Amino acid sequence: MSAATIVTLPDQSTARIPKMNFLTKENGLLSWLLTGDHKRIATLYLISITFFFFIGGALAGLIRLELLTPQSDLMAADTYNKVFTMHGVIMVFFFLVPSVPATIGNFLIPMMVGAKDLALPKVNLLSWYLYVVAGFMAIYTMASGGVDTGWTFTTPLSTHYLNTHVISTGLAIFVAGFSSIFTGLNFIVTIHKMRCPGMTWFRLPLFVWSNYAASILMVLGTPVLAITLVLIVLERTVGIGVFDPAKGGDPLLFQHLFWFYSHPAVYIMILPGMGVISEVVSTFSRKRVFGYTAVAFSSVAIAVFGFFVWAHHMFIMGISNYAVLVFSLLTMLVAVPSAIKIFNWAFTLYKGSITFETPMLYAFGFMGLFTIGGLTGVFLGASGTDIHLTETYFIVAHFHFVMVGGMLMAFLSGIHFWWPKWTGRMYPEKISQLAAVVTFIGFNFTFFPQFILGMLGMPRRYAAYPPEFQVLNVFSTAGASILGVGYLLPIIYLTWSLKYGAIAGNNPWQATGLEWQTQSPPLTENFPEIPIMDHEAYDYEWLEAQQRKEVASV
Amino acid sequence: MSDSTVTAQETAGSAQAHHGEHPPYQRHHFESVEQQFDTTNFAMWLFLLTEVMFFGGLFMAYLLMRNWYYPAFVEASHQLNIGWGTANTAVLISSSFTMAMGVYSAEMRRKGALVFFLVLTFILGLAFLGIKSIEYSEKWEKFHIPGIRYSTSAFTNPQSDPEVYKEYHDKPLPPDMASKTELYFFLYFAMTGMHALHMIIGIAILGFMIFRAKNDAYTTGHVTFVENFGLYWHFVDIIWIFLFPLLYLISRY
Amino acid sequence: MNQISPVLWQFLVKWMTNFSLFPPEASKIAPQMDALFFFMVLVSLIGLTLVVLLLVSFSILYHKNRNPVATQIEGSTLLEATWTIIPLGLFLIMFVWGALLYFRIYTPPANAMNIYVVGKQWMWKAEHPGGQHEINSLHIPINQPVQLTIISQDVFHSFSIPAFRVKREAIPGRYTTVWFEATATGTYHLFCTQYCGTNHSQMIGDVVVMTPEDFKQWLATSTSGNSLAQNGERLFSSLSCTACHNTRPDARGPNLTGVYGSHLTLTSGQTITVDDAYLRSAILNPSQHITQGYAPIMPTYQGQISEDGVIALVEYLKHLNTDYRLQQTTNTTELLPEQEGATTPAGKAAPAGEVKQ
Amino acid sequence: MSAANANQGHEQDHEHDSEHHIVGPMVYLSIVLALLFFTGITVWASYIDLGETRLFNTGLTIFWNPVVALAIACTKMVLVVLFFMHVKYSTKLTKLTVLSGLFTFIALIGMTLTDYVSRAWGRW
Repeated sequence: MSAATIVTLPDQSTARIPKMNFLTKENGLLSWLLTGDHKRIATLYLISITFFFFIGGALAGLIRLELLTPQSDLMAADTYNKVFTMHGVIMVFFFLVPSVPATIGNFLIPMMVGAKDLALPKVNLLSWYLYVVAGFMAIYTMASGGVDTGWTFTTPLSTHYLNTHVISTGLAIFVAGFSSIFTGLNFIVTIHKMRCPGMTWFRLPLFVWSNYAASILMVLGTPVLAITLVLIVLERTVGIGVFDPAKGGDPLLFQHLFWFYSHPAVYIMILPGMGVISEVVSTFSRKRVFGYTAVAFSSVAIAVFGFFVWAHHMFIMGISNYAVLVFSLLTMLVAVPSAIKIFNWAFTLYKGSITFETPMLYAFGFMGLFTIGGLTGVFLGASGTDIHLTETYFIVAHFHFVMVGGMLMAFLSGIHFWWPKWTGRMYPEKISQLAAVVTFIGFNFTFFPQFILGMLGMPRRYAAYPPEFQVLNVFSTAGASILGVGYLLPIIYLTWSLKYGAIAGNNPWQATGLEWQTQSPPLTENFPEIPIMDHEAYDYEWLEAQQRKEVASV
Repeated sequence: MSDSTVTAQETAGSAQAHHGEHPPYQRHHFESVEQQFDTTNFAMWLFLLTEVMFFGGLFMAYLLMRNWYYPAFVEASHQLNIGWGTANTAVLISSSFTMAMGVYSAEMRRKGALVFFLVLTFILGLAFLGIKSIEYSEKWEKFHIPGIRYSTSAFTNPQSDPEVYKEYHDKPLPPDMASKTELYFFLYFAMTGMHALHMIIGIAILGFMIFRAKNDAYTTGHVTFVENFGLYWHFVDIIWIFLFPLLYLISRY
Repeated sequence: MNQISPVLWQFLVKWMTNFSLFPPEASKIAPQMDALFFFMVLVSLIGLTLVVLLLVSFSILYHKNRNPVATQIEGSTLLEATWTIIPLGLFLIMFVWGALLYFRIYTPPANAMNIYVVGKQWMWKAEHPGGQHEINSLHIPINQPVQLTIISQDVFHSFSIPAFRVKREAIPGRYTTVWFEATATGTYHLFCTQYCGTNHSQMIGDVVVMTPEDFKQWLATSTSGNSLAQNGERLFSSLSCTACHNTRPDARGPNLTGVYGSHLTLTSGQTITVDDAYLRSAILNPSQHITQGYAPIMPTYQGQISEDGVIALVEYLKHLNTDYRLQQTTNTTELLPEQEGATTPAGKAAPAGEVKQ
Repeated sequence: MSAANANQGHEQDHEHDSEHHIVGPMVYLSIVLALLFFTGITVWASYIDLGETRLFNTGLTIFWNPVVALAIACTKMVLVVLFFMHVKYSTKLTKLTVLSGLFTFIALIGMTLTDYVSRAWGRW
C-alpha cells in the first residue's frame, strides 16, 4: 500500500482518551449486565458473537480436516454429520444473523440517527439475554452429544429418524429467533421515531437504510421459523405431524415454512454488510455514495422481493413446475438490486480521492467476492442449471462466497472502521492490512475449488467422497488453514490495540457521519446535546467547512 | 395525555432545550412524552406483526390439510360444541370491549373506572379459559387428544357418539380417512392452545396492571402501557375471531 | 518423500493420475445443460472483469496521490438505468433458457422405458420391469430414453447422476420422475445428494451404461425368474384384491382391466387420468379415490405393503390390458362381455410390449 | 436553516401528536354490539347450507359456507382494528404497519398455494 492516508490523529503526546465515556461511566460487572446503554450491549454482543464465531470456525476446521482424505478417517460419519450441523447452526443463527446488526448496528444506529439510545433499551438488553440463553442451549446440545439434522432440519428426517438432540437445538434457535426479532423491532422503531431534528429519511446514512431493510425481514420472517420449529418439537414429543407423510402430513409444507424464513434470512445476513460497505467506500474515496437513492431503495427492494423467492430452494423437491417458473422468475428479479449496489459502489470511486486503509481493503474484498457469490446465485436461480448444481459443493461455495466472502469481509471492515470510535484507539494499520490480504487469499483458496467440485457433482454433507475429488479438496483445506490465520490475526492485534493503540481522537477517518462528530469512545448519552442534522449524508464540503470553523475558533 | 398538545415544532425545538422538568415516567432518552408514546405504540404494533406471522404458519397448515382431507376435517369438527364456541366468542368480544373502556377511562384519568374495567376484563379472560378447559376435558373424555389419548371410533362408527350423530348424521369414514381426523385435532389443539397461551400471558399482565392501576400508575396522564396492552388484547381477540369460524362453523355443511 | 508427508505424497500422486476438472457428458441433456452453464460462466466472467476493471482503474486513476481532492457527484440516472436494465435482461434470458431446460429434463418422452427406484436409508434399490433388482447400481442401455419413477421409503433422498446432469429428490409418499438418454457407455457415479442421516455419504452407487446387446444379456442373466408384473399379480391375489376387483357383474370394486391411462370420474366429481401416482395413492388411501358408483369399502393398505410391493402392483395393473389374467386369478369359468369400456391408449401399451420379451 | 429541516425531519412521524384522539364509549359500545351481532349472524349462517360451486377441470370447489363465514370474520376484524385498536384515528405509519402485516401474511399463504394449487394441473 502507499503512504497516502486520510488518517489524522491528535498529537499523541497530549492526546488523552476522554475521562467520561460509556466505558468508564460506571464500573463493575452489574453495571454491564444491567445496562440499557446500546453501546455497552453492542460490546456484550461483540464478545459473545466472536466467541461463537470461533466455535463455528473450529468446527469448520474439523470439517476441512476430515475432507482432506476421501475416506471418513478422522471421524466417523455420524460425528462428521454432527460437526457440520453444529457448524451450520452456530454460524447461521449465532453469528451471521446477529453479526453486523446486533454489534455494529446496535452501536451505531442510535448515533447515526442522532439519538441518545435505541428506542427500547430494556428490550435491547433482553434480546442479548435471549441470545445468551439460546447460546447456552446450543452449547448444551453440543456438550450432550450434538445433533445431526443439518441446519435445515429436513423432515421427516429430523422428526422421526434421528434420536439426537433435535429438540434442544430447535428451542435454541427458537429463542435466538426472538432475540433477533427484538433487535429488528428496536431498529425499526428507532429509525422511525428517534431521528434527531433535521434527520430526514434521505439524510440517513445508507448503513441505517440497509439495517432498516434487514430489520423488516427479521420482524416479519422470523416468527414463521419459530412456529415451524414449535411444530417440529410437537411432532417429536406428541408424535403427530403435519410434516409426516406417514400420518398424512406433507414434508414439503415444512420446506415451504422453513424457507419462508430462511431465504429472507440470507438477506438479513447480507444487507447490513452492504450498509457497512457503503459507509466505508464513501469515506475512503472522500465522496458521496454514487446514486444514494438507488442504493437506499435497492436495499428495501431486496427486503420486499426477498419474501417471494423462497421456493427456489425446492426446485428438485417435487413442487409444482408452475411454482418453479414463478419462483425462478422472481429470483432473477431479486438479483438485480444487488447488481445495482455493486456498480454504484464502483462508481463511488470515480473521481474520488482514494486511500487504502484496512476497512477499504476488506470492502474491496467484499465487492469482488460478493460479485462472484451473487452471480453464481443466478446459476442456482435458473431452474435448469439448478437441477445439476443444487445440493452439491457448488451451492456450498456459492453461499460461502456470499456469507463469508461477503458478510464476514463486511463485518471485519466495519469492525476496523469503527474500532477507533468504539475503543478510542487505533488498530495497528500495517498488520491489519496484512490480515485483510491473507483473509482474501485464503478465502479464494478455500472456496473457489468448491465451485469446480460442485460442477463435478460432489454432493454436500459427505463424510467420504470418490478419490478423484481429492486434489481440489486438499486445495480447499490448505486454503482454510490460511483463512484461519487471517481470522486469528485481528483478534490478537485488536486486543493489543485496546491498551497500546494510538489515541484516535473524534474523527480519525475524516468521516461525515454523526457518530464521528462526537468524542470517541462516546458518552453514554452519545452527544453532549442532541445534534441537528443540517446537511446531506456524506457531505464532505460540510465537513471541511466545520473543520475550518474549528481551526478559526481555536 | 389527552390535554397535552405538542406539535412537531415543539418536539423538534425541545431537542436543543435542556432536559428540564420531565414527568417521572418519561425515559431519559426520549425528547418528549409524545415521542415516547408514539414509539412504544409503534413498537407494540410491530410486535403484533410478528404475532400475525407466527399464527400465519398454523393457518397455512390448517388450510392445506383441510383441503386435502376434507371429509375427515368436516366430521372431526362436528365434535366441537358450537354452543361453547359461540359463548366463548361473545365472552372474548365483550372482554375486548371492557378493555377498550379501560383504555378510555385511563385516558379520562378515572382511576375507579379503570380498575373496574380491568377487573372485568380479567374476569372475562378467566371465563374464556374456563370454557376452553371444559371443551378440552370433553376432548379428553372422548379420546380426542392427538398422539396421547386418541381413538378414531367416533368417525369410523358415528353412531357410537349419539348426541353428535343425531345432530349431523355423519356417514362412517373409511379407516384411512378417519385416521386423518387426528390431524384436525392436532391443529385444533395447536391453534387454540397457542391462542390460550396468549390469553394466559395477557391475564397475568392484566393482574399486574390492576395492581398498579390502584396506585395511580396509569391515571396521571401516562396511558401508554394500558393502551399497548389493549392492542395486544384486541389482537388475541382477532385471532379467535378467525379460529372460531375456521374450527367450529365452516364444516357444519 | 512418503516419510516426509503422506498427504503431500498422496496429493502429488492424485495430481498425476485421476484429477478431473469437468464431469463427463454422458447423456443427451448434458451438452444442453453445459451450454447454458458456460453461457452463465461467460456472463459472470464478463460481469466480474467489468467490476474488477472499474475498481482497479478507479483506484489507480483516483488514488489520493494522483487526485488529492475528490469531486462530488450525485449520481447518474442514465448510468444506473443501464446497470439495472442490462443485468435484468441477461437474467431474464437465463431464466427462460433455464426454464426450457428444466422442462426438457423433467418431461419424459412417451417411448421411455420405465425403471422404478426406491430410496431407503441408506441404499438405492432399482426395480426393472423384467423383475431384475439391483442395489446401489443401475444398468441401462445406451441411446434409449429411460424414465425413473422414484420414491423414498423413509426420508428425503436425492437421486443424482452428475454425468447425466440429472437429479431428482426421492420423496416419501410420492412418486417423482426423471428421465435421461445415455449417450456413452461406461460406469458413472450415482449419488444421494439430499442429506439423509448417518450414512448419507455411503448412499452411492454406479450407473452402468451398456450397449443394447450387453443390456439384453444382463437382463437375461440377472432376472429373478418372474417379472415385476408377475410379482404384482401374485401380490394382487394374495392380498385378495380379486375379491372385489374382478369381472363378475356383482363385483364390489371396479374392474381394473386397462384402467391405467384411462380417465375416471371420482365420487368427488373430479375427473382424473390414472397414472402411477394415482394407482399408488388409490391403494394406500383408497377413500380419497373412490370411482363413481362404488362404495368406499376398500381397506387401506398403508403400512401393509412395502414400497416395492406397491411398485409391483402398479406395474401389474399397468400391463393389465386384457381380462384374461384377471379371470385366471378370479378363477371364474364363464367369460362375460366387458362392461367397463376403459380401453388402454396405444401410447401406454408400448412400454409393456417392449420390456416383456 | 436548521429549524426548517427540523420540521421536515419529524412531521411525517409526529403529525398526530397535536391531537391524540380519544375514542368515546358510545363508539365502543356500538362496535361491540355490531361484533356480537355479526357473531350471531355467522353462527346462524353456519346452520344453512349455502351450497357449493365447482370450478371446472381443476380439483377446486368453492364451498360458500366457509366463504361467508370468513367474510364475516374479516368484517369483524376490520371493526376491531379500526375502532378498538384506534387505527382509524392513527398515523399513516400505523395504517401502513397493519397493511404490511396483512401483505406478508397473504404472501406466505398465496405464494405457498401457487405450489399446492398448481400441482393438480401438471403430471408432477
